[in-house]
Amino acid sequence: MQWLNAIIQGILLGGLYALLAAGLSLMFGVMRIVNLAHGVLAMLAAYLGVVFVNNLGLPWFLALVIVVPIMAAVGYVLQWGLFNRAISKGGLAPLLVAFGLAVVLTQLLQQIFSADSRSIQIGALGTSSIQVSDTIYIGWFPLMTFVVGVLVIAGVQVFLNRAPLGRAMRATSDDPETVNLMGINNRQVYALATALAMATVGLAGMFIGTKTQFIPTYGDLVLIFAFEAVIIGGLGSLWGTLVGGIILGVAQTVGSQINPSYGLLVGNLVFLAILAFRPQGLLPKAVTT
Amino acid sequence: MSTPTETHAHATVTSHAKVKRSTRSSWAGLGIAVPVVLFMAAAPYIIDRGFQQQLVTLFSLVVLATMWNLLAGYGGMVSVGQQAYIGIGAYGLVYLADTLGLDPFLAVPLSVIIAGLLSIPISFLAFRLVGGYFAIGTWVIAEVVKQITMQVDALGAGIGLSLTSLNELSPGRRIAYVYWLSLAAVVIAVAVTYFLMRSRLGLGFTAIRDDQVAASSLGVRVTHSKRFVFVVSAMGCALAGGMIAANTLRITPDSIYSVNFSAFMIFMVIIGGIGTIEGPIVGAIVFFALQEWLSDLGTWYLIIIGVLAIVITLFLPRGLWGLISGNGRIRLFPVGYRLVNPIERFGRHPD
Amino acid sequence: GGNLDSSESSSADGGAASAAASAAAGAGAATDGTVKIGYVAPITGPLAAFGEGDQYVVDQMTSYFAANPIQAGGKSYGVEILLKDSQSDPKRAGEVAGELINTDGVDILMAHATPETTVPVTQQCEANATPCITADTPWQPWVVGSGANPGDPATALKWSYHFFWGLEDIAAVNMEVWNEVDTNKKVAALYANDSDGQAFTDEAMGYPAIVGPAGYEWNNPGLYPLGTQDFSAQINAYKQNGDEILTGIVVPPDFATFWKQAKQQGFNPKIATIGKAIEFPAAIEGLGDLAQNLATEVWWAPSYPTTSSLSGTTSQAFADQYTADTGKQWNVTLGFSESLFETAAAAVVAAGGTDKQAIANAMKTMKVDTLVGTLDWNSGPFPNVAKTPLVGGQWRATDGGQFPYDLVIVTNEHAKEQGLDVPLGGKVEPLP
Amino acid sequence: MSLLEVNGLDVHYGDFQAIYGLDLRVDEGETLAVIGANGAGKSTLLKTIAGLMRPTAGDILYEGASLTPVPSYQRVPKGISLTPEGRKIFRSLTVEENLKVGAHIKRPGPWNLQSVYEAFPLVADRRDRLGVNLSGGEQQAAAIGRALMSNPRLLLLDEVSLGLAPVVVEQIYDAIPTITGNGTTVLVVEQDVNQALKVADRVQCLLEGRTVLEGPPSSLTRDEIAAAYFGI
Amino acid sequence: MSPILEVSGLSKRFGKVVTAEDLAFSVEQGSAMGIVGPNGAGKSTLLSLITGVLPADAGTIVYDGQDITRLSAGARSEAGIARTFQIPRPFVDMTVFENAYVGAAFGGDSHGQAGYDTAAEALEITGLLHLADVPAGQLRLLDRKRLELARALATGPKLILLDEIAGGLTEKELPPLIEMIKGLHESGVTVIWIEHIVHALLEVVDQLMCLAFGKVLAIGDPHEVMRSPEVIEVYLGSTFDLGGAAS
Ligand SMILES: Nc1ncnc2c1ncn2[C@@H]1O[C@H](COP(=O)(O)OP(=O)(O)OP(=O)(O)O)[C@@H](O)[C@H]1O
Ligand SMILES: Nc1ncnc2c1ncn2[C@@H]1O[C@H](COP(=O)(O)OP(=O)(O)OP(=O)(O)O)[C@@H](O)[C@H]1O
Ligand SMILES: [Mg+2]
Ligand SMILES: [Mg+2]
Repeated sequence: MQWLNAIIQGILLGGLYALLAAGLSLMFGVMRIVNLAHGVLAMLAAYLGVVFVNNLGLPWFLALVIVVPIMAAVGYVLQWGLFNRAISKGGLAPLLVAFGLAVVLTQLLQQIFSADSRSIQIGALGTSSIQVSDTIYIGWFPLMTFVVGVLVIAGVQVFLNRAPLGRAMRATSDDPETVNLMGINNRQVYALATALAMATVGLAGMFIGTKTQFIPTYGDLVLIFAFEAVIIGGLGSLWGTLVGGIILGVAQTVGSQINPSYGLLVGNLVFLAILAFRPQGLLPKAVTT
Repeated sequence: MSTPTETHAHATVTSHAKVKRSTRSSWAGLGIAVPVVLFMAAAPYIIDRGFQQQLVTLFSLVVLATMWNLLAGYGGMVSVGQQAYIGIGAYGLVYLADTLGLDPFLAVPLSVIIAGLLSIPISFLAFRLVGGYFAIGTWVIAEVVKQITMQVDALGAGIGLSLTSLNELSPGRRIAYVYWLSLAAVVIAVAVTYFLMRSRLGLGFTAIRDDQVAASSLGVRVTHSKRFVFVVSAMGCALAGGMIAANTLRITPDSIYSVNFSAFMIFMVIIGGIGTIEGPIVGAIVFFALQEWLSDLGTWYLIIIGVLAIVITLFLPRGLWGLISGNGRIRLFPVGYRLVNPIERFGRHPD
Repeated sequence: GGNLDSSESSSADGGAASAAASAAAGAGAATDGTVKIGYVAPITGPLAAFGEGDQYVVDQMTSYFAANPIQAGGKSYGVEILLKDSQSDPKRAGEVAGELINTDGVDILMAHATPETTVPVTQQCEANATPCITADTPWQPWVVGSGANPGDPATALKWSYHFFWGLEDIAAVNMEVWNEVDTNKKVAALYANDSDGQAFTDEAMGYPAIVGPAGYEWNNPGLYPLGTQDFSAQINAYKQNGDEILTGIVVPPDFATFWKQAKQQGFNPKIATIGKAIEFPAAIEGLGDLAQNLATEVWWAPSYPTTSSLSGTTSQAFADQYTADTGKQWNVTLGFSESLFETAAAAVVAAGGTDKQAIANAMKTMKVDTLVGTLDWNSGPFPNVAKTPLVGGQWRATDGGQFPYDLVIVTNEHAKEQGLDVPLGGKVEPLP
Repeated sequence: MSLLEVNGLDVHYGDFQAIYGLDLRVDEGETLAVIGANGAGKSTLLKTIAGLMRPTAGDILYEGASLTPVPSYQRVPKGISLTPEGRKIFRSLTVEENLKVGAHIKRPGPWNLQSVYEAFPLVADRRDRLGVNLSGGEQQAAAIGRALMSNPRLLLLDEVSLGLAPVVVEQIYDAIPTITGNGTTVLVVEQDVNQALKVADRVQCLLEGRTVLEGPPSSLTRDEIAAAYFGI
Repeated sequence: MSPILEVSGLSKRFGKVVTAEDLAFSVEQGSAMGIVGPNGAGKSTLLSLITGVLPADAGTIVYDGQDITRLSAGARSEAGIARTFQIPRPFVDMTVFENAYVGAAFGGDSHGQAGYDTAAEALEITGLLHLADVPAGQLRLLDRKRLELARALATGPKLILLDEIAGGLTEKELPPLIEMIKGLHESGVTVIWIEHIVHALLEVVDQLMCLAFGKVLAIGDPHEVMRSPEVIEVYLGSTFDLGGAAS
């Protein structure tokens, strides 16, 4: 039963990882940007959550509804102001700019909010749960996180596959110059893609910022988990990212169950094993499209 | 050391291609570098210890930047996980010297070799990924190395280790010895990079960087070459790790395996100019100076460095060395091949 | 000069420069020399909460010493304080410590806040023959980290002196808290795989060796890695064992993750004593309602009946001034930051000047009354260590005060044994 | 009024000038073939008309209005469509998705998925294949179909027959009268002079960025063209 | 004369798409073979199979008496098989000479002075010597194609595979290219050349193979193959006029 509980908690955790990873996967998929600032942007969203919920006293769900569009706007502006320029330089520029952004943003957050640990208040919902058996409890908040993670992944995937704008994003990803010849403004498409990615980061930041306490540098951890989920699942596939998140979550909880000090290590070893034996990930792009 | 020129002028002019590999600026560069290194070697007799320690920090930055550039600028592999080898080098030194009682100055090369050996199996994992994902893959691998280190009680688990075996030396000697070690490390790192890039391997790399498929179809062993450079770079980073441990005397897993090392390496190479031997050196010096001047500004210091890196990436893609050298016209370390007077040689202008 | 074997580092140039600086600073008083004090603290990075008050304390001290130079050996010394940021990174801490010693030529180096800062600074002092004063790290991890053996006085350090409490004190204080609540005496242990976790869970020296004989059952499922996102394994183990007491040293993010999950999973201990995670007011605010009655060891509090050996201010006045000047709630490190300067000044006085060897020698037998209590290096558990009194506290909602939660002192027996009578602010209450 | 009028166009790549004071005009419904040796500036001309490059001097008038301030993606809604040199098929999209992206701007007209498939069986057979896996010629055919999907008023074709099997070249040139029959104006760049002469109403020959010969095919002799080609 | 290349039973499929099915043919040492076929017939794929860029599903490739089916691309290159790409892929940041020297130093395994000589010679043959120190990125199309050839040549190949090297060249630019390939052929190198510009092909090759749907449709004397009705139907089209284009 303990093992079953570990697996259940791992799956729920996986939903959070998938949610964290969705934006990363999307930005790489569309713009080939490995957004090293992903984690700290999630922290930005979390701090916004603190401001709205803790400081201004807004209800949690209302804050969510405000933070997500703000993050989308941040994404839009970042893309126009920074990443579009970097992309036009080619080569390593986007990676490096993202890296610089990560460092700058982390320090700015610390300057503004100090290094004190914060957490977004959600009241009783944060600690209530459904008791399934003696050993198995399913927390409402983790469950909600999981459901949102799945919905976000599914929504973004369907959007990319079916919607004309989604298709335009994929085309832009292949050849940003040539889409202009189809009447598509590549910079605009990029900006919208980043806005969408940051909207998911907004969600992710709200959820992780509520689940735990954070400081500006907590973003590093977020980034690593997100990356592992993306790679375990397979590059460029959002469903893969979901599967990757769940596998990572389960590996960590089961690892902890073996010995608490193995949790993260087992997650990482699973990641390396995937790399060694199935480098294309579990659900690589070609299978899903 | 062989001279940087190989001018072939034997036999008849018409049957032999004359290839020149040095430039006037490279002779000037050699003319400057040799006295500078000799002068630097005498530094412990001239400058105070604090300055020596600072120079050791600077030298470790130069080695790191040079190695990151070797990997990314020449090998096209953007790694965010070189801290794995920095850590291995540092832990290797402290463990071999303090726990096993080896001479610290023997422990350094030994741990460099250990890092090189470990990097071989690691390369098989990392090479499964390309581009940005290679970057993060290496980062995760570094995290794993850290977590494994933290499981080993002999390495101090989560606490880390202190290097005490150097305390037997007087502070003046200890600092001077570490200084000389570091100076040697810089010379080795730069020289290895330079001669690698002048060799056939370097030629292959330049080709791989431009077009991997075409290179492999011409017989360049892409994976072999990359692995070779990966290992060399790991060894260089381990060397820097040893320098850092010898200089700061205390290592903890979170610190020595910190991803900040990668941040700094990237910043230095970008600021200086990627894909050149001079750039990382310039970048390391600038970065070091910035760190010295700005570190009292608290958080603002990293904000300024980060903004600077972004601006340079966007507006000065060849970095400061590109600016200094007139976009590559001055090359202190030339690696190219110039055909001397091709028209004269074959006596006609085709078509 | 760069002479390889000279025992002094930089020559007179450092002294001349700082004399000029202190002359400028020391408005009224004319001085015969300057004491250069280097101070390494985490101002930025993940540990920055510990260093939050440092700039404030340094400013206070700078103006204090400007008006009141140190009188030692018949001379008067101005004080120049060089505060350097460790960026929460041991490597950087070592680097700046080396610079402070060898470039800036400080006479005394100080550091505080976690082994990540104090140990590398100590290392540099030992290697560079410079007196060192550190605090805010339980003494065992500090001694072990610095390469000495707590059980063997012969391994004593030559240059470094530390003041803080130890594992035995926190265990004693925590047991005082536990004793006030009716439990089955089963203790759930939550520790990370870091310096503190390793030291506190050590079978021979740590908690198990202390609480076991006192009748408590110690249940440690294992050390978890920092950043763990799921604690269901631990929670399960605690529940299965029926633990009613929780204790641990945990960083804030991990504790918040754990504590929320514990509530979700139905683990409701009767009392919890937690180190690190709930030391600082901001982390408590982050926990919201979940913070009520969480207990922690209190290193120093405004209610300490102590006064500064320098300025004569009481702890209460010092804390009130801090809140008035910065708008921030007091925290446990403040008294220690101040006490470091008290100690440094006392050492210079005892040494009769700024000779490094003399200072180090003086520290060996020094005794000084500070804001954090009486520091006595003659009676420490290890030659380089002086212990400070420790009390137990619980966080309570303030019901509309300036700050939402207050750290209330609830046990003081152990401190009394240590020779300091800290008034109680309330009684131990079980968790809601 | 001409549909397209190029006046005194200069185009540079950095310091290098590729086009010198070029004048060119295409009337509605006309097919103009631009020929010339390698590096004559043909592709540069088309890229400039499509807006991928900015002229350094001169102007391009389309429907009488200047195109200079119009970014490339806004030229598509106006009816300008280019099949670029090198095909530029979207690699991770299927052939059908490539065509749909071509129709991102929905101008009314005869071209849709069905009619493109009918005109190009080569494309129809490979509708579910990913762009990356197409052979050279398949890409070329798909790229032409993609350009048609926006129902352009002015179709710019660069090196249409490059890499195509003779039988496909034939299909495509057979399709051009149908395309122009629907009212589309075609500006075609072609290295195969014979093909160009067959379909074009007018031929303009470039040499090193300047016009050296111009006129209807019937008025030009092979020798004239050969001379113009290499500036002999 | 003995065959330098013998292919038998060679098959390759991508999912449902068959690009090579039981292909069998041989190429004589020192001869020149042309390959034509409709788009998507599997011509480029065949080159990739021969050079080892793609692994074969089944069949054997014997080169110079040695079974190379399992050898890596690098090993095949070292054994003397060189290729050019349909779209030129120069090393843009290297000079023309360095480009050629890469071929000599790796594929040809001759470095130092011998390699310099080989590279310079390859540049001379392809008429690029005067551009030796120009960065390859600055070359125009024809010169890029020349460079493709020069690089391949510098590896000292016994067998050279050309993929649509004449594509995009105007009629007037073709003769020099054809002369170049002829020269190469005459110097003893075996040539396999894929081209849709059939008349250019016919000037050089002494054997022609037409592929369609991954199978050999016709192989043999070039003019006979061109006259075969199947080839006309699937490849040339009814109105194709050889004479006109070649004039
Ligand atoms: N991206 C570029 N950078 C620099 N010069 C270029 C670039 N593209 C083309 N050129 C140069 O501009 C001139 C015109 O090139 P353009 O591609 O327009 O010629 P073209 O007539 O289309 O030739 P082709 O038949 O080879 O396609 C050539 O000299 C060419 O070298
Ligand atoms: N990875 C793949 N997956 C599916 N189909 C593929 C793949 N690679 C190639 N193909 C298909 O195999 C066929 C053969 O391709 P190939 O490039 O060999 O053709 P080709 O004869 O060179 O044609 P062209 O003359 O147009 O260059 C094409 O129809 C192509 O779509
Ligand atoms: Mg062109
Ligand atoms: Mg082909």
